[in-house]
Amino acid sequence: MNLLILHIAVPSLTALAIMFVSSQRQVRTIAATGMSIQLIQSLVLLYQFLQERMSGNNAEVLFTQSFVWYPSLGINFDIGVDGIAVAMIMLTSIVIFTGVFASWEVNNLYKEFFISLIVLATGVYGFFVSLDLFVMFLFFELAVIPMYLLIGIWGSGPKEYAAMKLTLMLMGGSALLVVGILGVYFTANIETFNIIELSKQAFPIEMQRIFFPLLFIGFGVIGALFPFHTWSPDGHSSAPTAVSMLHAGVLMKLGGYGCLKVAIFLLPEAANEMSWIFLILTSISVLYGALATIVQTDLKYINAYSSVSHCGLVLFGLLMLNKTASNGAVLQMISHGLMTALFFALIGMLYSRTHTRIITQMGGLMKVLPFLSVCYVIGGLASLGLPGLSGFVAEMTIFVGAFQHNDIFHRVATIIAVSSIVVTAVYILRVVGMLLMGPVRSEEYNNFPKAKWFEKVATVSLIIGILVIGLAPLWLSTMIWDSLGPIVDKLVLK
Amino acid sequence: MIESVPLNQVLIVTTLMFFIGVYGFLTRKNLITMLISVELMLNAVNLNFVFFDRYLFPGKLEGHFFSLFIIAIAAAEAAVAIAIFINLYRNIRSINVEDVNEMKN
Amino acid sequence: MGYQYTIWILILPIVAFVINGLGSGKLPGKISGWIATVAIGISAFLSYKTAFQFFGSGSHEKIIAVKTTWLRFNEGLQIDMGILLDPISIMMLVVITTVSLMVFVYSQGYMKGEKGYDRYFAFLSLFSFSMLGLVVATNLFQTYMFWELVGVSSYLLIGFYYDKPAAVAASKKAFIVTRFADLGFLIGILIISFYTGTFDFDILTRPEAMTLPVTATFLGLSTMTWALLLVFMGGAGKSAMFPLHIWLPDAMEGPTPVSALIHAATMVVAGVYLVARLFPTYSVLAPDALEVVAFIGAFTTLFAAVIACTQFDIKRILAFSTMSQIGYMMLALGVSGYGGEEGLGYTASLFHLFTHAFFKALLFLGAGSIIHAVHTNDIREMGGLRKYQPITHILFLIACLAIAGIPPFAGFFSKDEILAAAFATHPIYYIIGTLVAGLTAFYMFRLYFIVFWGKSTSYTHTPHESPVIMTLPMMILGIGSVVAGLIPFGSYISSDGVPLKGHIDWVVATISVVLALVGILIAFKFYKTESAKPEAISKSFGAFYRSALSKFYFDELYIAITKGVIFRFVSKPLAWFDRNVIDAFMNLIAAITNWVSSQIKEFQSGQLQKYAFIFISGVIIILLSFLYANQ
Amino acid sequence: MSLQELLLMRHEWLLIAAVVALLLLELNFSEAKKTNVIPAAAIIFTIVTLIGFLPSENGRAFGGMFITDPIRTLMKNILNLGVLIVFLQSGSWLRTQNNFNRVTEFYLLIISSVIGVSYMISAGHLLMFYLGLELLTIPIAAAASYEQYKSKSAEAGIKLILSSAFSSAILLFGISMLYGTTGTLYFSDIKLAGELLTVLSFVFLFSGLAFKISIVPFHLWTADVYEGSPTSITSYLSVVSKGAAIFVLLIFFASVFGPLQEVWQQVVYGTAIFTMTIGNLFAIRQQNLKRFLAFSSIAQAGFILLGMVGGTPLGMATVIYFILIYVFSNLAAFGVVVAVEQVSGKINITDYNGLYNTNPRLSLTMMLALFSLAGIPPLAGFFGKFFLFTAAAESGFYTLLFIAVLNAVISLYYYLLVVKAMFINKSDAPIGYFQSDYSSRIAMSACVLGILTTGFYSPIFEFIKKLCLESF
Repeated sequence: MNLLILHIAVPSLTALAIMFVSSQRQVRTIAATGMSIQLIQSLVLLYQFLQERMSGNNAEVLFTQSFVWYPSLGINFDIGVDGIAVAMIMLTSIVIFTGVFASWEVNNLYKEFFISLIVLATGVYGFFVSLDLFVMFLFFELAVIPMYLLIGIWGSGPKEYAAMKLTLMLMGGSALLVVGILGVYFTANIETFNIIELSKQAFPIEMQRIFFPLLFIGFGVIGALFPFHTWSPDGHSSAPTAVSMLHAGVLMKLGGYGCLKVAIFLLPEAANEMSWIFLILTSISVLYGALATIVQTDLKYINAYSSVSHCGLVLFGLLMLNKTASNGAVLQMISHGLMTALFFALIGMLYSRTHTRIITQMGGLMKVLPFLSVCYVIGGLASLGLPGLSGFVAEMTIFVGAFQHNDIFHRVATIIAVSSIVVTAVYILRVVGMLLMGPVRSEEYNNFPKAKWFEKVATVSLIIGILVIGLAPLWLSTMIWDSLGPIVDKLVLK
Repeated sequence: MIESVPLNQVLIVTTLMFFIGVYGFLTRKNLITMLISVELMLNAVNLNFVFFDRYLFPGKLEGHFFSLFIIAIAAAEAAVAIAIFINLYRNIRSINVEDVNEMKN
Repeated sequence: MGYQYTIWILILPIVAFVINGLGSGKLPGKISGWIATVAIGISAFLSYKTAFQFFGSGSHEKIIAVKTTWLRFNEGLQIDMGILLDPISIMMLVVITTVSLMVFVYSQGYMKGEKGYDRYFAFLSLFSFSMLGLVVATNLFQTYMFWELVGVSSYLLIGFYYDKPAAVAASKKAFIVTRFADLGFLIGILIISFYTGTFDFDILTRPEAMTLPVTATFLGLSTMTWALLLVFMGGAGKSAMFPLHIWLPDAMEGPTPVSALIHAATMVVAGVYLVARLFPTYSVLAPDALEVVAFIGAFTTLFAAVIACTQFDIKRILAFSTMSQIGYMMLALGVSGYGGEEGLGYTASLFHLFTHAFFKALLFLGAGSIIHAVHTNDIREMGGLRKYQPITHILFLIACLAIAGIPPFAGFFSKDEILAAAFATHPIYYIIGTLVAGLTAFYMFRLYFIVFWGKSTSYTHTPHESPVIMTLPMMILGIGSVVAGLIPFGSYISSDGVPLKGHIDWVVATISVVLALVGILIAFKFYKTESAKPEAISKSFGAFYRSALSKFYFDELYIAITKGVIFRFVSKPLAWFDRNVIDAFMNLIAAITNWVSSQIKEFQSGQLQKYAFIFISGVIIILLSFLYANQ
Repeated sequence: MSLQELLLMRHEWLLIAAVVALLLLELNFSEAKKTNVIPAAAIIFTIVTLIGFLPSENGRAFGGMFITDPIRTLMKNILNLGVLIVFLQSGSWLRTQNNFNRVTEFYLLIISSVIGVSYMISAGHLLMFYLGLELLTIPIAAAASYEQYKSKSAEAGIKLILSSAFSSAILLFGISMLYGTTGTLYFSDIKLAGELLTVLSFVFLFSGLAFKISIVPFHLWTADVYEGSPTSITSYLSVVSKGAAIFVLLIFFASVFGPLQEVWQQVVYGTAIFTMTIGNLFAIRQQNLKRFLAFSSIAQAGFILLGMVGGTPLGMATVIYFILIYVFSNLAAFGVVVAVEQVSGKINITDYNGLYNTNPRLSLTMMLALFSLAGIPPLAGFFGKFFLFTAAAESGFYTLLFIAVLNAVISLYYYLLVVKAMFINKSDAPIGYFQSDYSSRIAMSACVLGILTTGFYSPIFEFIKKLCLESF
């Protein structure tokens, strides 16, 4: 059986299985088992993919399979992966795996919680494996909608408002996608939604000019494209731990992935022509997000705004429209996914002890919670781009790629983006300084339970991911590089 | 006799009649009167059918039959309507259309 | 015999880091200290072996001992991880491993019983690894990576006492300031790589590659000049050159051995090393940039020396002296030419780097020994320590003599070369340099006399000499401070790889030595015994003294810019803007929808006749629109 | 008239037979056992529905006044399915009526109306169409005021009968114009040219049908009538009556008004925008679930117009497909409303606060139904709506499509409000746990099954598409 189908089937079956059990113990055991299988399976996929590539299989996408679905509309259940998708699947598997452990102690409606969470993950997997625009879109929305319940029911703070805002804004984005996808479909007029087939079509530039912005903004909304990012701070701060992890870690990456694999891939000429508009927006969002982070006091807001900055960098890299920067953007997606998931996991764990997320009300956690604090520092260092951790690899690739443009506009944009690394350092160190260092804030802190085993599993898995990419990025970068060929080569102006 | 009245004048009459019905429907407050206004509109249509048959398609009877059906259905409609009016009257002791606004917005 | 074994110089410290880091809190007793020390000890041994092998071979050609691709950006650009062996990198290897080893040993005594002992050695090992990686880097990007790692180790070590707010603030400041400088470095790298298509030092510094067809200019200077200036900005940040120096004095919040290793001997000279590494490029492609280097170096050396005369914190005085000495090195690089006699400055700079590492590390370790004994940093609370700490006293004196440039101590030789090089090219810099030589002698002996002579303070705990494990490394460094100057440095290290015959310029030497002696004499007069003269003199300087005491208000300036401008006038408004304009706009859309919704509710009036009216109006409007359209 | 011709009217005969059978049955039940009519009716109508699905003859009867072809049979079957679900859901409500004698009335009225629906769909002649339309409306008006002691019910009846009389008068006026210009009432004979009078007649006729579909600005009766009528009637109105009118409009566009495509395209285009937007804007503010669903169904009608606007076979197919899904989704929602109203008498959204804690299955059903209406994957509504959008895009109406997708977002907002009430909001006095009767559970399960599987099982759409390609 095709491994990719299993990637959709296993989470679906896990969710289904959870429906039939009742105790919390059983629920989380099933969830953990299912997601562990998923993780192993993703590793196998990665191995097989690299194996195939090594044996000289240079097909654009591997492990393809096609099931006719709606023949009259040209909708097929086409699946297949390239290096980018494999990387994203790997990321998803790690994040959902750790997400399950991070929500080990969800007590309220745990069954529904895990089902929603896993349905969300199913949507994400489906999105990454499908090659058919319709199916992709289906999974995209499938991934978005459980967020409403997850935030609304299990969230905190102004959760209903946040959940509604998030859902509506993301759905607003997907509304644009509908128009864009249908526009592409009918402009190509070859009766298929298959991306690979569509990419071979030459779209008239007038049509591209209409549909490129729709697709790019549509995906950009979920990728926190300025100024459509405001769902993110509220949404993340209200969401329960695992949901923030999954959302910031994986779901936001759907945006970048979609921008690359749909908007830019299918409509290259318009991308060339219009990239400057979005470059301005993303350059703004990179620096703007970072600067706005400096003054936040809520840990989740800090992470949300820094995500705006980091995800801005993803789109920034993509919009540079060359292989190096795009490669960096994909790396940044993975890197940001891992580290932001780590952050949110840690924030959740700290919150469960301190019952506050306001950094000015905490301090000295390093003394009482050394394990979690060290993890936080590692996450922070990854976030500010320390070599040896994943953030560095990604950011540098983006910057080097961005610098390949030898004109003043791109230069200025690049320098604006690059300067975010200083601001990032400022806010990361500010948080680390206020939260972890300094004298222990309160006597009660000494009674905090130490990190529990499931918390360790969650954080350590993510840190391993960060380290692996940070220390040995070449295989990953090459894998992505090879897959970028068909996408970026089309961009070269004729 | 009939030929001396051109069709368009006849149509003007029926159209006027129709819109008088409309006007009545829009302005009369009594539900029964409103129903009568609808009958007026229907009769205008009936006349239309008959005149078209007579003037334009003398060999056909479709228009005539249509009129007959309309009359029959109007009767049925009126029966049901009046039954409901009675029911309403039992409930709110009024058949003024302006009182029929419990549900709005 | 190859050089593959040099990889172990790097691997051992990182292994020590991993073991100590993972085992943090679980390793028994002092084992972590020994693991780290043994690791760095073997590294040191291997470094010496490399040095003997390399210099013994007589060839000064660059050797790539190890090289592997780490990350590929595109067909041309890639980051390699590798080990580049050439005279300067081997010299640095020797310096770093030696000073590291001494500091590691010393720390076992100094840090005894401290909480976080294993964490300390983990971080130290990480630092050593990063620093070694930095110097052997084969390309700019590898340098940058280890550059960052060094910065982070420094951050971690300055903030070692993380429950002390001052330490936290200092570590943050150090990291952010250097990070800001690194921004320049990074952009510089990006520009260079764009125009040359490579990060490789091998290509970048090859003389035949130096006619790169870079014609682009920006604001009157060639792009390459800008790039190299930006690279220098990175170096200036790390080396605490004016105006990016503000982090270094604060960095003294870290444990003293850390200051000795990182903030005196090794990391802070990374900037010098970076410029030296790219020296051929600077020299040929961007002489203008070198002018800037020289100017900044000269200014800093004077600036820091003046401040050092006024400070009272023993470690801060040493910190400013470090800045001043690094300023010398920069100055020497800046005035140097490429090749032959003109390259004297280059040799002098690295020579000074080499000797400075010994005596400055010794000074810091001595300071640590003192602080260990008296539990204060303030020299006004010290005095008469020579009785209690005889060994420290002697060694400290040796170091002071060395830094003051008194023959035959190490500092004399290197400083003399610098001054000679400056004299040969830029007389004004020479004058500054000579002046600073006097100042240096003055403030070092001010320190020396106050601490070891001066009034005899009554201590709550009687100070006592440090244990052998601390004094032994100091002694070794002391020996280094005495003999390091005798090495014929020029025959090993020169700008173009051709041995440079070192000789002493007696005129220059005499003047500087005389000035130094004058400085010592004044210090002796003022501080040997307690006297009111210093106060009177400082009074006579008035505002100048006060501003020097306050380090010329640079901290305040930076605070004003960061807290005042960026925090208050950029970030806060931006955060507000995000919540109240952009987000509000999204909410406004929702609000408008709701408002419209409530405005139109009257259409659904419940009145049947109004419904019918709208019905018929609808019909008529549609009809009219067709009538209109058909006109 | 041969037997062959009579057999073409199989649906109608079956329905008439059902009416007769119910009447006979009722006669045989004693006063106390009148409620037995409820299961009997369910069984009878199940049989009717099932037989409807058997392969049938195609052709014309009565000289072309009556047409049966696969597509019309399909339409009827879809609507029959809806009626069956309505019947299954209405059992418990009927049992609470104080006069069991009137139980049969309910079925008779509805089945009569369905006969009207069938004739209207099969009509090949405007007279037949008119008869069907009136037969559809008049019994339902009576049924709307079924609850004789509720003034709201009477008000709903009045509003329905009077406004539908008014609208059918206007429609008739249009028909008369049509007759005047073409001289025939047979669909197949009518040959329209784009003269003003035909445009006039089209607009009148359109408004009459638009009234049934509740297209803005002919929709104003909808909310009031939906609110006042017994909920089972409301669900019938919102699904079957509306669906029938849409089908007929489809047929009209394809046959009679085919030559006027340019004209009706503009009308549909404009009204679609208004229908979606106004429906949504009103739905946002509703507290009463029935009114809420009324406005939501108006908005849905707007989306349905998207499928029609192109006038292509694909568009027609997507409309029919959407109606099928709409039947499941809307009836699932109404099923929950009926069940809850029956037990607690509560009908406001706030009353549903905390429903998930007490009645998880019901809440899940409601959620699936609403999500399906909102077009959330992987529920059927997603496919339905996406295909409607496809149809609009096929004809290049991207602006319209854009407005539609924005409206879809607004609609998601208010559907989520209900979901929020059930799942997120806390309540001090939630509706207690209860179990609805078998038939309505069967009905809801059927709906949920339909919601979950219709989209995935593509042959359904492919079949409809094929039929549409053959027929239009």
